[in-house]
Amino acid sequence: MMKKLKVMALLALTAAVLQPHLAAADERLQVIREKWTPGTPMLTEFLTLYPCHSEELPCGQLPPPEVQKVSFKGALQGDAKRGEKIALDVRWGNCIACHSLPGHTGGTVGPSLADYASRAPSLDYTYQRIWDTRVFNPDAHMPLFGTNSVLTEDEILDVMVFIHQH
Amino acid sequence: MQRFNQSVINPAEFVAALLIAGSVTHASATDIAETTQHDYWPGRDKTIPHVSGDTNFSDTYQDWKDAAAIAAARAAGKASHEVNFKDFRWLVKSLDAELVIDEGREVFHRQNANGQSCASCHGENGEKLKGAYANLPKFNERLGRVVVGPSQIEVCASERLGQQDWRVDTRANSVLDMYVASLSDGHVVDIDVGTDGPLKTAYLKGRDLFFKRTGQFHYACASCHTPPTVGNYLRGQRPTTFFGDASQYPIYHFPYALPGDDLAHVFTLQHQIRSCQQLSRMHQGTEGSPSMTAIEVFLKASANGYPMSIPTQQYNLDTDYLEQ
Amino acid sequence: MSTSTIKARIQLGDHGVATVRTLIAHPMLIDRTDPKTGARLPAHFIEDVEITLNGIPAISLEWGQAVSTNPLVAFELHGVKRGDVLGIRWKDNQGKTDAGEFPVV
Amino acid sequence: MKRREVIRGMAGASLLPFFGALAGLLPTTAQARVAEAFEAKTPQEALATLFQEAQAEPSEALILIAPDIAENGTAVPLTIRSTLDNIDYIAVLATGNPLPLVASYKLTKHSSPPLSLRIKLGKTQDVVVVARADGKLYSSTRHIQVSVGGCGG
Repeated sequence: MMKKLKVMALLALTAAVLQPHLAAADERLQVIREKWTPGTPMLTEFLTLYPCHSEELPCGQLPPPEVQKVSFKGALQGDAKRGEKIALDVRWGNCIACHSLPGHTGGTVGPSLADYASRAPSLDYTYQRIWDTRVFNPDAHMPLFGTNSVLTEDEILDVMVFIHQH
Repeated sequence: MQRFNQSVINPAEFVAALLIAGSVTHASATDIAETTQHDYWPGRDKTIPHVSGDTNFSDTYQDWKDAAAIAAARAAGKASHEVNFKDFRWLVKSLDAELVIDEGREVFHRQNANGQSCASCHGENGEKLKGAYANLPKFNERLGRVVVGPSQIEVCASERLGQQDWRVDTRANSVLDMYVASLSDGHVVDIDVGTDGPLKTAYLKGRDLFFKRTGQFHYACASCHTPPTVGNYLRGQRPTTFFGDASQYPIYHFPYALPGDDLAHVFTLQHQIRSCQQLSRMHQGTEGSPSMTAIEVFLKASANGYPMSIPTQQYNLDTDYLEQ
Repeated sequence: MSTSTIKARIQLGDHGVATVRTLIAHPMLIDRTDPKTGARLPAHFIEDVEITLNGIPAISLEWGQAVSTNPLVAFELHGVKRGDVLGIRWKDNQGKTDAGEFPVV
Repeated sequence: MKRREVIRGMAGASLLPFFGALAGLLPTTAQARVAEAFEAKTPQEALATLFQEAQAEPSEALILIAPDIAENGTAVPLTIRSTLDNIDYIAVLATGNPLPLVASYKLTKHSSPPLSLRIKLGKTQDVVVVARADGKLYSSTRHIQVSVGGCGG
């Protein structure tokens, strides 16, 4: 009950200009995931939570999301199979759009990740790259998977496990 | 989660500043705009309102600026992706699109209760509209705003013919738009954005919007439509730069499902922008709205100096691009 | 040249060879279920296309449901000269049909 | 089946003169067999219905041009080229579709490849083209990845 109230309050606030900045990223993620199923088109009602082109809507004036710095602690554990599905699904992670992946030829916008494990990057680096790439390059093309609530932490972990496979 | 320790760089100051701006009673969007620093994709300053501006981006303009250049590039063995995918689209007229134009012609002659149709004012074969589309969008003095083709049709249909249901995002409007555009085939695009005025303002605004990072993915239109993304594979798509392409719109297109739409296989530039917004998880604008109009002004002016080519079709409906 | 549903473009080249590109306006619907109502929507597609040159069969096609909307037929036509007539006729699975004659110019 | 009735109806009426002309090229029962092949649920079944025992030999003389990655599964463009002479029949199969046989072409001395068409592909799969020339069967296969647009709307 409390949770429902919280969600309703949050949704009510989305009409306000500054709401996304008042809501913590994980709360926004929770709200999105209650109505949106990965693999289906993103619901338009959530897209006004991010900067937009409009002149009439408040989202047109939203500043860009703050850069979020994250670090990775502990061991890498997750579901590689699910990570693969997330990476290939055009309406989920869609990594394949820009990257080749272990076992899959993909787009050429980003570097190939087919042999990512052999490059042995640090987990911190990989996690940050996916969460908010702007820490390394403010002009990178990669979506802000964590900062902008595209993927959950678990989903990012699963993708990491998948791309670290040989 | 314990595994992750997230800290937000650049924290509350910005939000606090905005809180103050937002708490002002009746604060309009413009008030806040002045305090907002948007993220822009690089390259905004390199654009010019002429098709040759592509030299500053893909640097392939010399290979597709006209038919002779394309022939020379082909003779030199250059593949489509090496010339920014602009090497054949405007040369080959689409047979498929003639289906749409036929439908548009029928709408053009469709009479209202008083026996009036578009043809009543614009000529049996649209003679008075020849070349008009090469100068759209334009500033409509009476309305006091810049209008794109579909908006002009909507206004005209509603005011002159009493056709209230030919709105910008309807099938009747889209097919009519393509028919009217076909009357300007071969006319050189010329949008005057050099003279101070509403068109120039719209161009500059559209340019900003094209390069502004938005949406859940934090993409700008330019993220895909400038190098180094241009020519690379984005799944099955290979994007091209934004120079010149507006001269081929409305274009014959097998539409992606834009929810609730019946687009008759024609993409006006407004549909195209909306489709791109949807695919890159941006908020979809309202067709004909000031922001969407501004983006179209920017795109069309980036085709200045290039001949209109209607009807053409989406490049990947034939295998030609694979064989070049 | 066109009828209400058929468009054809015939480009006569050397040695009596022409490239033919034909387009038929047809929805070409597959057998499917309406996602909203769950009702079954029957397939509606062109099954046969017959193309003749001066009344003699040139190429005949049969299609299944997986041919795309507004189907395209493109092929090379041989033994053709100016003034010849290409006849195109289609029939769909609901018995609808259309035919047209297109002179080679 | 409804489809076959329709085709018989056509054959009995206006198409009769055509069959006179085609008789030298095709067995008289070919028309019915093609119709049956369109009902086949697997590519093997479709091929067996069309060609009985005859096996197609993969050949570089038959070229299928298609995108490796199709951006839009509802209209995948195909072009079939060939250096073979006397092709009298071509079949196009989408091996992963529920009804694999997509299109069947009967060619005469008045027609030849290149042939172009657009087909619907339900998912990533192999597309196979089989051509018959001088009584022999040749095939060409292409793997086509089906995706929607580049981004993840």
